[in-house]
Amino acid sequence: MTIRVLIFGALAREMSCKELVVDVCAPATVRDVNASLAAKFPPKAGFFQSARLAVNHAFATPDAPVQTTDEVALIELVGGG
Amino acid sequence: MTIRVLIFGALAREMSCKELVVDVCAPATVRDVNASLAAKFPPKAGFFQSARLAVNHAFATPDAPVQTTDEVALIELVGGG
Amino acid sequence: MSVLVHISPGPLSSERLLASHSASAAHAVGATVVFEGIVRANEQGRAIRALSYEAYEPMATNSLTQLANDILSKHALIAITVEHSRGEVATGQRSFRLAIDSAHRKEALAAMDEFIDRMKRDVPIWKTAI
Amino acid sequence: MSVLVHISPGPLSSERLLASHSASAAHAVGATVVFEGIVRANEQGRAIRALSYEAYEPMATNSLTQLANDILSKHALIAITVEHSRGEVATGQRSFRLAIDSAHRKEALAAMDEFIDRMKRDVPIWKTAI
Repeated sequence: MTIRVLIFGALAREMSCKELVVDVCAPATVRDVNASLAAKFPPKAGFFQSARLAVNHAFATPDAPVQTTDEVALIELVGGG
Repeated sequence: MTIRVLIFGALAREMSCKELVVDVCAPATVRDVNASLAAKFPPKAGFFQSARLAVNHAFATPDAPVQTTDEVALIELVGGG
Repeated sequence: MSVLVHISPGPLSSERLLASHSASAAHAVGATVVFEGIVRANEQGRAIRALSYEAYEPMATNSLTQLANDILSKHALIAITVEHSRGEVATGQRSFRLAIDSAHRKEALAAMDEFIDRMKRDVPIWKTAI
Repeated sequence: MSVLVHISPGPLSSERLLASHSASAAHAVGATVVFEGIVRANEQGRAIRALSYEAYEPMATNSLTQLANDILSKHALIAITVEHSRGEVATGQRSFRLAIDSAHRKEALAAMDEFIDRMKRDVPIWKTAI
């Protein structure tokens, strides 16, 4: 199934887009999404492997389930304020 | 010689006055003033022995000289603000 | 106990928003601490004209509200008001304000430091120098 | 670098006094922290109507000024403004305000905490509940 991952800030500028799309096998977890992102973008594999993901506006643990209808976002902060 | 020591706050209320007067032998130091206060008011001897004194609007060390023309003040604070 | 969170476009006004709290709570306030973050003319050594803030809504508002409630309980505070800009804020202008009402100073200062550290780590707002 | 100290009769106004500093210093301000001390309706468990503040002048102003200059240098701040009441201040009203302008937050918060601790220990101002 297809998962869309919203991205922001410097990452969105670097990737020249507002979301990344990955395919994962159902049933999928947050860990699977991280792994798919890492596999799809090898130069940034380490970053994507450990990047924090939010599901439906809340940070999710690696074991949390993800469905194609969920709003998934990659939240890497470098110091806001 | 006579040294006048200004007092404030709860101490002034307790002593029902705004200054204490002590006699010390010239040349005198801040330590001598503390000792004279302690001798003159035995119930509070411990307090006066170690009370902080300011001479001419600055805290003074025990060895600092004191003259009869100096403005001496006893500054014991319990938490202002 | 009261929390108010507000994310709004452009620079913050000079007047802080006030979280409502009961009259009895107001009588207990002994310390108010207000922190304002201002856009500096230099960002990491480079001269800038403005910062642009991107917030991921509604997660940004949700997580600021949760953070404020958490800090309020943990430090036994009376009220927290959080204001954050989105969009462009020129140098010299305010982009963030955190106001804490508390019975005592020490809790208010500790809460302020912890709030801002956790906000920078967990609240999805990004800034870009322009 | 700028310091302003002001001891005045009765409660402080809601508007803070502003220490003047140069335009170049103003551009470096990234954090402003304002602390206000407010007279609470209870002092050590006892209901009160007001606090009365007695300052030993000119030592109080001198020592606040020295303290502000010392904290300003130590924490590399941009400006400090200190306002303190003397005489009577009713419950719910402000008796003390400390405003710190700094490049960064951490110094400003550390400076604020240290300033107030040292003030309570060393600045000759006494309060009486009435």
